[in-house]
Amino acid sequence: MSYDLDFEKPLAEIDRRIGGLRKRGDKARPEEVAALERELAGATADVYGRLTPWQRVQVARHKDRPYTSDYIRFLFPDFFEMRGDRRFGDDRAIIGGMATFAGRTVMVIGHQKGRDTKERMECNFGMAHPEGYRKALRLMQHAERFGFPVLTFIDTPGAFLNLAAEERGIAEAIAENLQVMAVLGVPIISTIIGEGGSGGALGIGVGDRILMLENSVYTVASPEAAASILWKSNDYAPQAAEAMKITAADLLELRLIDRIIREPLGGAHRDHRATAEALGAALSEELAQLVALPSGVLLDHRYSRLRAIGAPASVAV
Amino acid sequence: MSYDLDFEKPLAEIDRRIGGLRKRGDKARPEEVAALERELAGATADVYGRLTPWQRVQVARHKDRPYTSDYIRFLFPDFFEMRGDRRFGDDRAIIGGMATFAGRTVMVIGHQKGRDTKERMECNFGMAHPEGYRKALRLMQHAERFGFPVLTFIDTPGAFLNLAAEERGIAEAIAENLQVMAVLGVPIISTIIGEGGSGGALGIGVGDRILMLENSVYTVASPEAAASILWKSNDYAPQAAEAMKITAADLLELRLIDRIIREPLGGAHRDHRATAEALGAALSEELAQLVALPSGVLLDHRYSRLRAIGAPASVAV
Amino acid sequence: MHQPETNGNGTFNGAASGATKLAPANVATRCEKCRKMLFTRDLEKTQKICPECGYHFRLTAEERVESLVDDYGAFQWMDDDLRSADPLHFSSRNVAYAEKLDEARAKTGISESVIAGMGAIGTHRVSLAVMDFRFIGGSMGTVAGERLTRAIERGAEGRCPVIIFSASGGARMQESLFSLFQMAKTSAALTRLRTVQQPFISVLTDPTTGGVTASYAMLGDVIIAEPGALIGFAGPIVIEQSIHQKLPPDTDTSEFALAHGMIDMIVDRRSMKVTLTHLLKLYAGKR
Amino acid sequence: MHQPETNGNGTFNGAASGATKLAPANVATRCEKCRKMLFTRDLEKTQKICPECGYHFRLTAEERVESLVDDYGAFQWMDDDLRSADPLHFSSRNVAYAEKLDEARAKTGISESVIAGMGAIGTHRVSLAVMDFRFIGGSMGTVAGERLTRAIERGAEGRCPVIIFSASGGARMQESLFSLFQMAKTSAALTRLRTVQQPFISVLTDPTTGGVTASYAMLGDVIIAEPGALIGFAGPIVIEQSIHQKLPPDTDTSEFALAHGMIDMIVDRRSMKVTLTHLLKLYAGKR
Ligand SMILES: [Zn+2]
Ligand SMILES: [Zn+2]
Repeated sequence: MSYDLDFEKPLAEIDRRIGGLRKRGDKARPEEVAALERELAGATADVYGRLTPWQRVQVARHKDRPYTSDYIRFLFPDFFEMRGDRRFGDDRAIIGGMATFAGRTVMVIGHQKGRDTKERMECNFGMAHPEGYRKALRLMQHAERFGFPVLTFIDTPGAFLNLAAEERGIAEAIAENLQVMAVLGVPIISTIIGEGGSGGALGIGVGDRILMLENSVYTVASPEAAASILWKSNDYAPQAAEAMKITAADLLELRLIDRIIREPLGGAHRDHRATAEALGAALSEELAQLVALPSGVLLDHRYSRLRAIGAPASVAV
Repeated sequence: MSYDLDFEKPLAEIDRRIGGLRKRGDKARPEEVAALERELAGATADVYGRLTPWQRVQVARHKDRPYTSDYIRFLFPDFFEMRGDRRFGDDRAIIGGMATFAGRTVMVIGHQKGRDTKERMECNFGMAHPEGYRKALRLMQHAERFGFPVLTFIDTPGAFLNLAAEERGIAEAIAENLQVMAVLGVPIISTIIGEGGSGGALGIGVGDRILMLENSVYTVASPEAAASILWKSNDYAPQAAEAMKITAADLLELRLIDRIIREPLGGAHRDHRATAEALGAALSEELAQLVALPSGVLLDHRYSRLRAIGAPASVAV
Repeated sequence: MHQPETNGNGTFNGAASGATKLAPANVATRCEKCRKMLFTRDLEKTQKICPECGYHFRLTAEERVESLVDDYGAFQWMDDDLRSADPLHFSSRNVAYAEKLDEARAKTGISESVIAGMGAIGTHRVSLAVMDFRFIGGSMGTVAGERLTRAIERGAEGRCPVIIFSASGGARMQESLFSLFQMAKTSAALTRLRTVQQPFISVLTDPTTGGVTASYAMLGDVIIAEPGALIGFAGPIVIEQSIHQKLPPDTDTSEFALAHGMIDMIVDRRSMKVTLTHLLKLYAGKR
Repeated sequence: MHQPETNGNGTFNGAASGATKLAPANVATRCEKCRKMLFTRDLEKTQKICPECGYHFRLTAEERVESLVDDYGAFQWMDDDLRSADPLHFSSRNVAYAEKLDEARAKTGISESVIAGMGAIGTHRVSLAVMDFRFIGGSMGTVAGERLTRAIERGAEGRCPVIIFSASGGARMQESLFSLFQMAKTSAALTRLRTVQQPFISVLTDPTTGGVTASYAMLGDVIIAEPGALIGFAGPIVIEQSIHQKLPPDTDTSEFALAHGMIDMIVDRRSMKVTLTHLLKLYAGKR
């Protein structure tokens, strides 16, 4: 796997040197390779240890980052995909279905960006139409009917913005999900695995627990969009990313999320399996806590949590 | 109002003579006019007293027959129309909304065929698309939430059969209504006011009471379609209409409906107001009985009624 | 015992018990799709799927049951005693409906367009009902409606999943409004199943149209279709006649239904049992 | 008391109490739609509707309340003490968000983008909340979200209908994810109202876009819009930029929303009070 992000240039350089040594085959001195590999690991830890928010946006959007389908492959081997909203279509930007996880049946729902060009087109780069949110709604209501916990995986630049989406009520579709998820009678755990883009993310993101992968981001508007409005130019996206507090660490500190899942050295895209295992372990722990709660308590907690978000200050008037 | 149905020719002839007399103005002898009018009334009572099923189909489809909008005008003067399925569109072939009736708020939902050419096009001749049934579903669920009884008015040749309807799931839309209506927690009274055409009628037709106007018909398939399949020719539509037992009288005898509402002399189209008043009186009576039932009893009765339809015979095997 | 009318001399997929209507093993059939000539003995090996193009020939209801259950001999047939009361004393073209029913029974060896019972699929006990298109076009009248309703009720009462394989042209005209109202009855019955957290798995096979699609068949918790099946409310021929509109060739197929979000999955018949077993295992999972 | 920042010297529709920001009576304004020059005194008479073409100028939140309630003086303002805690200590281009809030308060005379309270419409007691687009684009941050939530809760607790007039560009970026989550919070609050059989009447005015449409505003039991209002998730300009697609001129208007089944009715402002009264009467009807 190459190092192709801007801030990875020093890593790419070391990697190139390792590659050069390896090409020499038997003539390469193993100590030399090992030393360079240690250097690369150290440099990677260093670079990734102090990523700026804008750099994390690049990692969160990395073309090799694990997607929902990758987590399904590693964590839900008996996944049974359920398709369609029973109304209009089957949106490939949101996939979902039943699977066994930690000894019980769960409902898995997540955005899917698509890996190669063909899949990206099919999935519309993870930007869902109304029918995607309505499929998710159907699956969540199905899960409620059968008592299956819901695990959602969020990875979208946002809901799709085109005429067709407006015509079929993208706003209504997201709104209805927010309302239904607020009182859905089964545990819901939402994990931001890459980009948590605005209403399109929230549309499957109301949960009893909100987890974030270490290098994922969660935004009310993309840094580029925020920059163009508040800084009057896209060029200020790094500043916007900084000011908006979009990283997992910031959001945990602000108590808007519950837990951060550490990624392998150099980011989730360097080791899908290890990332999935870490995520799986976290989900398993959180799920065990939630299924132990009586349904009434679960829903009271969920409501209180939503109710308490962003309590304003009171002034004398 | 003219007499333009085939079997009304004798009536048309008398009517023409009355018209002729009247044209003479003051020169017309009042006794002569009165005598002819008595003759017309007698002949009308005679003709309408022994309509064949196929003739009733003609009356049920009469272009001047009162439509849902006419009943709304007479029976629900404070009707508040609610539009749209919140998903795709606002189907004008099914209209609905809240209104005050018999001292309480009710939800009114009905097919609308359209009177003039423009309205007929808008309403698609009363043939609804999936969004019409989904609007009806939304309104019924709204009624349930607020405890408003539901009154439906059925008048459709059937659900619309085109590519768009199939694409958006006309079958699913009707099916979901059948399921939801079976357990909707408020009284439902369905009245066939004209044509009860197959699944398109049933899609808003599951109720605690099923009423029919005297000259309305309720069919599993149009007589023409049934004739073309079972008699191998449309020409046998009168025979099919006869064999299929589609009239209010037949269906009451078969205990598939609960009540017949008598129409004014010469059919509902001759006096919209009187028809509406008769219908209103019947609805008011039935509603008073239903609202007196505890919700559990209401739903048990509704289920038992559905469950009992068409019990087959048992044979020794 | 089930199916007194069955002549019992057919064979299917090598099983000894029988009620199927395949032609003798050395007779050839033309594939509806690729037009190749195929030998019955070859079709038997593939569960009546064309080895050349994958076309799924229609199965009889009994072939279907046999292809699914763990032990066909142990399958408990239910409600086989039900017969239409012919509530309208219907006849058309001087042929009584009662005669048509006799004919259909003789032709198919089964007693109505739906047969049903209790059995095991992948060790999971299920209430299973299957339609047979050969029986008056798989039409749903009072007997079909009652058998389907009872199959659903067995699921609700016995707390087990319900699986229905549909193959139907729609409501049976000879029972008129009694048939139409079976749509409401079967859909209502499903509400009882929902209260016990047991699934209804609806499988649509060629063809599934009309009143059946507009009722229980589209209300599956999961809806599966066989490849290439005709699925729709009206069906393309009716639509073309009704609105004089030429339709794209795949209109109202399984693939069309999947693309338009109406079904969850298209499953090759040879994978049907393993797919259902997979689903049954998931629904049986800890809550 | 309400609105300490209000300068109190405006007039609206002849009422004595004031907080409105109309230009002096003899000043002219150009109609956004028909481009005619109109005198403020004429607009006052028509509730800011162009007498030439019916264009609905935007109302301030206080003008809106005044146009609806039976007795403006008796309207009980609520939650006016709430202020953003500026949880991110946000600033952009060296301007602190806190300063922007001060500016907006000074400019509009109200304390946030939503004002709310309890009053009577056609003698029906209601919980009313109104957005003001002048206040940072009517954006929904923590204060707006909290005031809307409390307005909904007052309906649930006091068992009265809730009416919200929206006018918003969406979530407030300066409060970032706190703003986004107000969508979930307001939508969740509405579930409490549902349990007491009280309606939420959502009225969309120009413009209602972004996070507001994708949450409570589209969850009305009845949804009404003023004519010609911009209504949509993204809005046509964003869509055109995003997908380089030229849109039909009426995209994302009230009329577009009605045609696509998203709202129940378009109501001229001059009929708004009578329409709401009609609805309130129906919801108050015997169950
Ligand atoms: Zn073939
Ligand atoms: Zn103007």
